[in-house]
Amino acid sequence: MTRLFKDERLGYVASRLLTTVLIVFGAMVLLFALTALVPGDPAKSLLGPQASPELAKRFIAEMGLDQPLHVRLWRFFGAVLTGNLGVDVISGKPVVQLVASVLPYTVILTFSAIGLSVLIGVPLGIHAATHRGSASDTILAFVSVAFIAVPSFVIAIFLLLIFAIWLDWLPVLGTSRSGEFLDEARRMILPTLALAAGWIGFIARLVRSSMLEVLGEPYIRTARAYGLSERLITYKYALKNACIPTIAILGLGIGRLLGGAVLVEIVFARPGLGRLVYEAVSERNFPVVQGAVLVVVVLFVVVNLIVDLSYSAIDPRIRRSSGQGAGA
Amino acid sequence: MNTLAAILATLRRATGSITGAVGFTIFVLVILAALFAPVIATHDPDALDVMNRFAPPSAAHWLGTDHLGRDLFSRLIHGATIAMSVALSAIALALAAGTVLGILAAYLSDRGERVILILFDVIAAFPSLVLALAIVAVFGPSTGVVVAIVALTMTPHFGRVARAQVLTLKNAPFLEAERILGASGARIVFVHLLPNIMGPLVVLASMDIPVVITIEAGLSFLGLGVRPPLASWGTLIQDGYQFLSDSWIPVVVSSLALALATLGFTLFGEALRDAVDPRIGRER
Amino acid sequence: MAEPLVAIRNLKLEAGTARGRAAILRGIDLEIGRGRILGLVGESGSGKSSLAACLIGLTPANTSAISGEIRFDGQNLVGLDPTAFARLRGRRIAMIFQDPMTALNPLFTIGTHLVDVLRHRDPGLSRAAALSEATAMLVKVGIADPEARIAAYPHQLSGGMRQRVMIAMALLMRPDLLLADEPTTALDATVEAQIVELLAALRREVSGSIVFISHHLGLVAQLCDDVAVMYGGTVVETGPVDAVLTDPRHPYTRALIACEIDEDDAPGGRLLSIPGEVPDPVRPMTGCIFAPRCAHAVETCRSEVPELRTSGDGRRAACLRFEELP
Amino acid sequence: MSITIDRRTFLAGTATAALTAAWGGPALAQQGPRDKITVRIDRDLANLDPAYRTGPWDANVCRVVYQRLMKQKVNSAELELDAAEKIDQLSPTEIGFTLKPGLMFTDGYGEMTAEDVKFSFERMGLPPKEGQKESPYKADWGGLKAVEVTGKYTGKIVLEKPRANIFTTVIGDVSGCIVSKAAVEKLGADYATKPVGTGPYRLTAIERQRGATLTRNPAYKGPAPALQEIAIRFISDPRTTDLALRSGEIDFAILAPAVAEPLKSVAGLTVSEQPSIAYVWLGMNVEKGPLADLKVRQAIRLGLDVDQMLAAGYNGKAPRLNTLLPPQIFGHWKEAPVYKRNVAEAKKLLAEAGVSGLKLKLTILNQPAYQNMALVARALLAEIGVTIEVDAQEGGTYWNAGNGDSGKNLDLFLLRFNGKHDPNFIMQWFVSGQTGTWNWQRWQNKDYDALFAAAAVELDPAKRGEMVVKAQQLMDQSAAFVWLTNEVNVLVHRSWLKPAGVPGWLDWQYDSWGLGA
Repeated sequence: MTRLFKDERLGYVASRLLTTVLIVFGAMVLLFALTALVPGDPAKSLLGPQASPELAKRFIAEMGLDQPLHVRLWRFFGAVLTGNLGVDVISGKPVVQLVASVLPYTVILTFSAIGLSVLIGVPLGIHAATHRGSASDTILAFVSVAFIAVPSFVIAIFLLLIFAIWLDWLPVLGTSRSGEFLDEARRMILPTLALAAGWIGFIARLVRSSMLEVLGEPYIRTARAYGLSERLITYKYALKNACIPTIAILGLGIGRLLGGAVLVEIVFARPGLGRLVYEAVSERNFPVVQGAVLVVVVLFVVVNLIVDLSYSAIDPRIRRSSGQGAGA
Repeated sequence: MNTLAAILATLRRATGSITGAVGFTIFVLVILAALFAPVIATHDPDALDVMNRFAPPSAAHWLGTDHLGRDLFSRLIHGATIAMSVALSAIALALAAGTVLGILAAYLSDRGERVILILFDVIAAFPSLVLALAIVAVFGPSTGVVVAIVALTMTPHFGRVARAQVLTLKNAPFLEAERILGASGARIVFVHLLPNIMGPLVVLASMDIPVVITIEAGLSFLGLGVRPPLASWGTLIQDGYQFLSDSWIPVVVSSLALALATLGFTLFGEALRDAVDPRIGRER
Repeated sequence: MAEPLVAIRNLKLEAGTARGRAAILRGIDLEIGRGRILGLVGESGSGKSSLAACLIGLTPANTSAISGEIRFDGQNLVGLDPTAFARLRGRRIAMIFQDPMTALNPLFTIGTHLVDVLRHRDPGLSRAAALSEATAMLVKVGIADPEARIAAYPHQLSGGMRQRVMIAMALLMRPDLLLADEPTTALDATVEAQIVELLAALRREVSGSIVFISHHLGLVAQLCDDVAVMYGGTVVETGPVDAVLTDPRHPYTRALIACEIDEDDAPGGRLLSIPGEVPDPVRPMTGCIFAPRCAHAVETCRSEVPELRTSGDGRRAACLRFEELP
Repeated sequence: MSITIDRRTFLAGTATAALTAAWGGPALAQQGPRDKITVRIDRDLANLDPAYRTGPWDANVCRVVYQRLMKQKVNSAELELDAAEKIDQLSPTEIGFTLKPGLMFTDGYGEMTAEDVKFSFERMGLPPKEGQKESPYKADWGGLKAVEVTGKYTGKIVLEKPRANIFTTVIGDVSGCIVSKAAVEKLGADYATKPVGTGPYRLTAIERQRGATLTRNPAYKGPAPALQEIAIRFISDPRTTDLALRSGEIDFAILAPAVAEPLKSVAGLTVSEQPSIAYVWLGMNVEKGPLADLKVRQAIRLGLDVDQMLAAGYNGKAPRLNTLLPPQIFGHWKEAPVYKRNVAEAKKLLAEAGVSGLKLKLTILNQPAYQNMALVARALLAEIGVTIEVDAQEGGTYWNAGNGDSGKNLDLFLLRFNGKHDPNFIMQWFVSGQTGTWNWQRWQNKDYDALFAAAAVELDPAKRGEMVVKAQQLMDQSAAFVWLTNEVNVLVHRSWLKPAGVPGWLDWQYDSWGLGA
């Protein structure tokens, strides 16, 4: 199919897009299959104690649960494509609205966690790579593995105990009552740290190893042979190359963070997609589970697509455009 | 025996560094605790003594007791059994499924390969804890569901590596020779392919153990994992956290146990990887 | 004769390897005359590139010991503090590398490479001025359409062009000493010829001396004033190119010339026609380093280390028996 | 989401906030009384339309946003007039009412009239019109024939047959909230989060998972409530709630005794225990295998030690319950037997029944109190030779466990139902017709059903009381129920805050909350 495109880059983008669409469709089928497998009577579990049989019957018809599977799958696809993720059986509101109201919280939390881990992890990794074998390098090696190994909910608990209770520096709850910006930002510190801790370690290690690899490359020797300062070599020449694997990892990172966010959101009583899914699971609120999980998947897949495509912004070797290559 | 010698040599290389040695020590301790929990534990982990709740550490209860007066040390030790059995069974499942799918992908037609790869991508598109929540929503929580979920989320990982390994081996001269000599497909797969791709996969599996332990602990922390009275480390942390105001010991000790185990497994797994082939599993 | 630009005395370099300490350079004595081009020839592993690395102060990470003396314009480079050495690099000493494919950073344009180098030499230079100087230099090294090339990334250029860029980079600095480490090895034959022609033509541009490392005697003969033949971490023979090549004194130099005639482009420069193995750097040297492979070796050759002795007008050779040999 | 920020201000803000935090941060907990408070609820507000409310958390907001014809007095289950000026029982099936004039709906929806009353009651109690969803609380209004409007402020509620609990559980409770007909018709589904009422508070903000804000309604005709603003925060995790109480971020919460106990030592917090009207019991499926034998059920009842179970489940803080109706409820059976554990007798009963090596599953909700009680029950029953497997299920699965055919597989289970101040309301789940729905015991007793039906229409309290007690005795004889507790609600709040609620503390009266000295 690449042949269809004269421009290789365009072909790459197109095939990535196609894969992304296929993945999202696959995820939809999987989600649909899951909810179609629900044991027991969905109406009873959703409508609660006072549900009369007539109500249950109408509910089933309303949800289209009396239709054959393929019809339901077809309808599900159609609905999702028109932006309809179904109706929350408890509040009667469209799932899209629910998801939209909590999505910003999760997005802000995950992205600030990613941002923080890059902000801290990258300098740590550079330091370790340029001071290879030093005491700080060894300490960092242990600390970063420890950060990676400890689950974020454990870190969340300890951050809460230390900073909110013992030291009383920061609030317990992850969102403010007023929605005032400064207060809101203050309340994000602990959740962000809890979520980012593992990634700080992860990125530090990744940057360290790719920096070490890059620093051994011939072009770095060239830069040295021309007397360029170590600073310029490290931060300009080597860092850009070392960034490529780091960026690749960030895409996957979003997925991990979205998962970790569930627990962090619960511990800090912060609104978010993860908590929405968790609570919907406890209530067996399937339309919400289905809709919210689908949004998480789409978010994840789209971020990965963007990450993949953004390599080309950094690495000119992918940014091939016709007519520029030339012979000697 | 040759393989044994090779394994021992790899182990020696892996434990050569400080981090590797520390990791290996923790690894052995956790495995021992998991295997011999009934012998090591000083009490029945489920024996209640409500009158003696939150007892401080003592000669009778090394780490004190929890909110129902159960012996914390014994519960932690038994927690290792649960963590390890969930981790090992999930990884074994994922390893088996991943290897089969990976080999299939490498040998199937283009279309078949694409289907399998897209399937991997679809599964990998769900953050594992989120997929776990969705599945628990349908089937309800139980140890079996936890194992199944973790196995499912790990399968693409093994599958991709297995496929890549097979692709590099597929046209190797010794396989060509076998094929020309008329060896059956099964013989090629079982005698030649599997032994050759297993090394990296096993290393990968060892690196995945801490990931599995973390997912299981997270689910149990949410009350969606292992069922009581079985005590997973995640459950112990949740219990300890809920009764934090009564005693800080349970939550701290059980968090430490979980953290130490995952730390040890991570260190050991990485040392093992570096000893076998530093390029495996770098993307994780 | 005027004081040489570089005078190397008893330079030894050791490196830690998995098999133990390896002697990479085993006591080099060599001089590089001002304004002259010295050809450094020898097989792979003879220590040519390590010698160049010592000269530019970029010895590999596994270097365990370095001793002796390298006098560069009166200043000893051995044991020089790294910042001082960094100041020399890119101002007075420059280097062109073997593989132009990997010697340029793939993520930066040609322009960035050249401008950064220029600004290191002259920190006050504006980017625009640096760019125009760089463009001018690209023209000099024979790159057509320099404005377009300067915005190009390395992968968009051919190997020959990249080597021209490397040469431009080196010339931009107007170094006193230019090290060229097999600059043509990675290129195909026609391009190689072009580059050698370019280097020959550019001699005038370089006010200083050039060390041209090659395993290819023909190129050395074409380009160089002097030659030093290396074997197993030692210099076995040195002198003016014409004299050494027409009348080699050391049996190794002779063998080398014989090979060159046999097969013009021995890949990797391995002298397959000389029986025996390249010396193992881990083994200590007890006699003449070449003795195990030398057809003329006698008992003393194996027990006595030969000095580099004067063997003619401006020539020296490290052979106990060069007077006796036919 | 109420905050919008771009990346730059966000980063700047984080940095500033980090500095502020390191420097000590602003004082979080204002020590003195405040007329703006924050209250924790443990489930998210979902629907504030009284007809579609999802639980007490929604209902408590409805109570103060809307008015009812009658409402409970402060800290009491007794009723007083609210929106009605006058209420008359015209006949056993007819109730006349006269509204106070000048009750204004918020947001400009005008004055409350008898039309609004008719609309509010009929939309819940009568079959829904085309395109409308049936109210899950339709049963509350069971037997409603119509509401007749007789004047601007007057009307008549007409029932098909007499109902003893029409005031306590319907007219005076949340299902009796009067909504604005115009607003409901205009807003449609949005009404769920934009309630329009005449009550003492207005809903001024609501956001999923964050909670809501109630602000004093200046147009309210009654006495102005003491608190200007009540922020309702949804925090599911009890530990987070505990920490937020300590840090001063919330001012009121109801917690389980085990979590609340240590808070007694925190300065500035008051912890008080209030018996609840939610009732918890261990039930047995009388159709399942050996459990069909009365002796086996009696043996299990004797094998358990309720006090010990309560010690594990509620730190021993919850009152023991010995019959269906808690003491606060009309019709409570005071003389109900208090069973003492008797291992010998239990073993004897099992032997008589010819049962040995009995293995049973105990199905519970996966929450700490039930898990702890279940584990104790498991240990206790092991001593009489009954092996218990505890099956802790998460909400969704658990609440389905008694449904239809899957209910036939239940053995033992722990259940907790919310009560109301009316015996019939509580008794309704145990009639034969509830088998396969909420009668998980599958216990079917004609006499009980008859007593239940008779009590529902009996307007003479003395006679009604007798029937209710008799029904409870039947339950006792079945030995299918081991009553455990009517729970305790532990209120934790700032000492200067004086919360108010209907006894049982399921129903909060935000409008009567006050500030102490």
